[in-house]
Amino acid sequence: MWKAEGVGAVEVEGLTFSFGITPVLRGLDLVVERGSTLTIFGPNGAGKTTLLKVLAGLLVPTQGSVRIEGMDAMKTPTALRRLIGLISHQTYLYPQLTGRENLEFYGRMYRVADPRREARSMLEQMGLATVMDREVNTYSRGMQQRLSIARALLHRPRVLLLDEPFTGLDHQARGSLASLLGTVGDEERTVIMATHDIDEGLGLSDRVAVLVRGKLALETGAPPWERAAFLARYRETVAGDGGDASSGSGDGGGGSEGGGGSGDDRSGDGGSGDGGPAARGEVPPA
Amino acid sequence: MDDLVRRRRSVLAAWGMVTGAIMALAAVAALFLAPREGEMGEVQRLFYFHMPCAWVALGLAITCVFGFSIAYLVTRNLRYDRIAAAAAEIGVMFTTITLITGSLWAKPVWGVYWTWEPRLTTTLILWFIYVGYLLLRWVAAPGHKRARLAAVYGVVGWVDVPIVFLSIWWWRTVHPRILGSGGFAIAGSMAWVLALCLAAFTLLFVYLLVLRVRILNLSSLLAEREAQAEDEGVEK
Amino acid sequence: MNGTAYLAVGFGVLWLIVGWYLYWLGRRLVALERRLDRVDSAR
Amino acid sequence: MRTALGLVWTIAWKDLRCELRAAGGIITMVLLGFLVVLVFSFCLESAARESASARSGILWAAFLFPGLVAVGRSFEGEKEVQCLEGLLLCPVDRSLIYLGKLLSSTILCWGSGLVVLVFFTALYNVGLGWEWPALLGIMLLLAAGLSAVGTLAAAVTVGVQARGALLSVLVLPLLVPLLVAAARCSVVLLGSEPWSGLGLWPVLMAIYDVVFVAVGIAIFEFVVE
Repeated sequence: MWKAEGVGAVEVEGLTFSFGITPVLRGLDLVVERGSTLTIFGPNGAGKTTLLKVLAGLLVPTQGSVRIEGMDAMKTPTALRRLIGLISHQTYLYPQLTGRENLEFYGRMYRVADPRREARSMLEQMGLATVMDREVNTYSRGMQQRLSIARALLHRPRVLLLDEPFTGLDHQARGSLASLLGTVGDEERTVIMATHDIDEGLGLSDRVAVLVRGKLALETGAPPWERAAFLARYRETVAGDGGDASSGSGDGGGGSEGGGGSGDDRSGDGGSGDGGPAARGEVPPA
Repeated sequence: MDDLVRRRRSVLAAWGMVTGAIMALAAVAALFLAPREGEMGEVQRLFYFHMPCAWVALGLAITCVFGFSIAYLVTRNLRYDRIAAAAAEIGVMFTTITLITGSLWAKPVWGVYWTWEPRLTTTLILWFIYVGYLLLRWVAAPGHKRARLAAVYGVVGWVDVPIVFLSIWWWRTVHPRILGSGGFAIAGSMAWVLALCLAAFTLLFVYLLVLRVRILNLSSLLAEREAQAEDEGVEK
Repeated sequence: MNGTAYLAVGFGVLWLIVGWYLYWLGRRLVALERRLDRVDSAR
Repeated sequence: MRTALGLVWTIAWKDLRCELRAAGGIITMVLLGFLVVLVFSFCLESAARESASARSGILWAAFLFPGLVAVGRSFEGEKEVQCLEGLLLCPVDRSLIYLGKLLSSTILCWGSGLVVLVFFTALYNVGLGWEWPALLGIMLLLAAGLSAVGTLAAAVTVGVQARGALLSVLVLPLLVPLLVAAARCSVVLLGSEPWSGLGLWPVLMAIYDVVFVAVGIAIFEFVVE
């Protein structure tokens, strides 16, 4: 495995993906440094989920290249999946199996050294030890989400992909996920998160990007960010013409695509999660 | 672009005219010039159409479906997927004609419309496989995913056909043969007519295939253009 | 029915199917080319 | 190699465990098989019911109905589709996923076929000599072939409308060689013919199974990609 200091853990070049004839990602470039956390905001339909699915190896790009930890996704897809953990709003859990069985199954699939012990310690960490022998279809939504986080972290992925991780989480899971994300930086774990949740998104990440219509329209440098200022710039990027967005990114936004978004019907309801968007501090609709 | 379309159009027209002329010639030869077969009489002339149709369906079309399915899976070029789809459609048509003409031939010769003869049965099963292929294409949404799934079915179906033939053939040899094989010796002049018919139907197949592929290509081009226009409208 | 009748029916069915298919192809082709021209000229 | 087999078994075992716990799934399948046996015997005169070919027809129809349902159950429903994605996330070769699904579905088909065969044996006074295990063997070959083709077709038709009927339409023509062979074998076994009548039919079934498992392994990657 080829590794070099300062090289991105995730490198995406000219990534294009289309469903049928509809292009979803249009020549997207992205470099995420090892150990950093990148948050991607964007209106619905911008291609966030598609991007994460391509990175996770679930979708094969139409064009362009994806390198993760120096490995080419086209050449070594199977070995590469070992490095990746995906948390999405889908739980990927088997409802008829117990929590413990689910984790042990995935542990075996990921060839974790001791699936039983790992599963148990994961369950304890996520506060599910008391319910681990109950079938998953008896779990509450929050418990399922916590178990799905445990599933994604079980094999200690080097790259963690999060698709709307805060949607549908109960309070406890939000807390544990946030603290988990807070500590992952030490472990050289790279995190890419797509979310509507602006407070969590801004608070947890080293870098922020905005995806509009299949391209990165705004990329900002290091924290801290003023929430109000970011919101204003986000609105500008999504709604206004993208040309202003790149010139407006004063704090060293690298690799921003000039031509960006336009306020079309795709930038629909920004906060389609549960709870009021305003109360939860989510990105408002453009 | 426009020039290219026009040139292709004239090539297509020329091909159509040549095919039509040869088809007419073949029809005349088969219906009037070929000698009357002694035992079966006039109905034997159906053979000159039945057999080339079977050749197109069981030989050419299915090989095209298989070959272009593989080509799609390797290159991921939707153009190949469209050729496979066109070949399957034409394959269904010619398989249907083969079955109908075969039955019409069997009735006066064997006394029944249908017999579980290996070739007949295999053709019928092939018809089901082709129709299944088209059905699959029909219900799935267009795009690379559909192309992939259809290609997979095309390959699997192709692998199945020889095994089907083998099994039916064995099956028939186990069962007592009630009906004769209905074969006949091909006289020299008959062979010429048959060769002419085979050539004519091969040309017809290629002509239909090119035409159908062209339609599929154009409709995907149109969809692309319309999406583009919509996109540009959005940008403005 | 004698052999000639079967022959006639078979020949008829063959050309009915092929002819119908050709007609259908031709109609679609013409319609498509027209629509393409319209989209192109609109641009 | 050993880890690969272990993974295949892990996937199959997980599927079987889910299937056993899913309410009513297997019971419905077996009942369907029973009903086919019952309904078809009403259609036959008592004399015809004695004939080996009528009986083998009933037996394989009663096997096929629940078998097709069982095959359709892999990758069915949104939950299952989701979990397929979960499986695809794992660092496991796609062909192993196919083999795992194939294994679980074969066991499921064969298991339900076994119960149907017991019912059939009781209703039709089938001799319980060596014919019985031989029938089971034929059933295993049939179950494996059905699963090999059916798992592919099930994966191909994921998320397609009117899936159940389409699945049968896609699978049954491909299964013709197996069905012909199985019917020939069962006519020999259920009638009073000597076993030499089996001839090469079981070999044909085995060849079919091997060919389609190989095709499935080679091509499954393209299906789920």
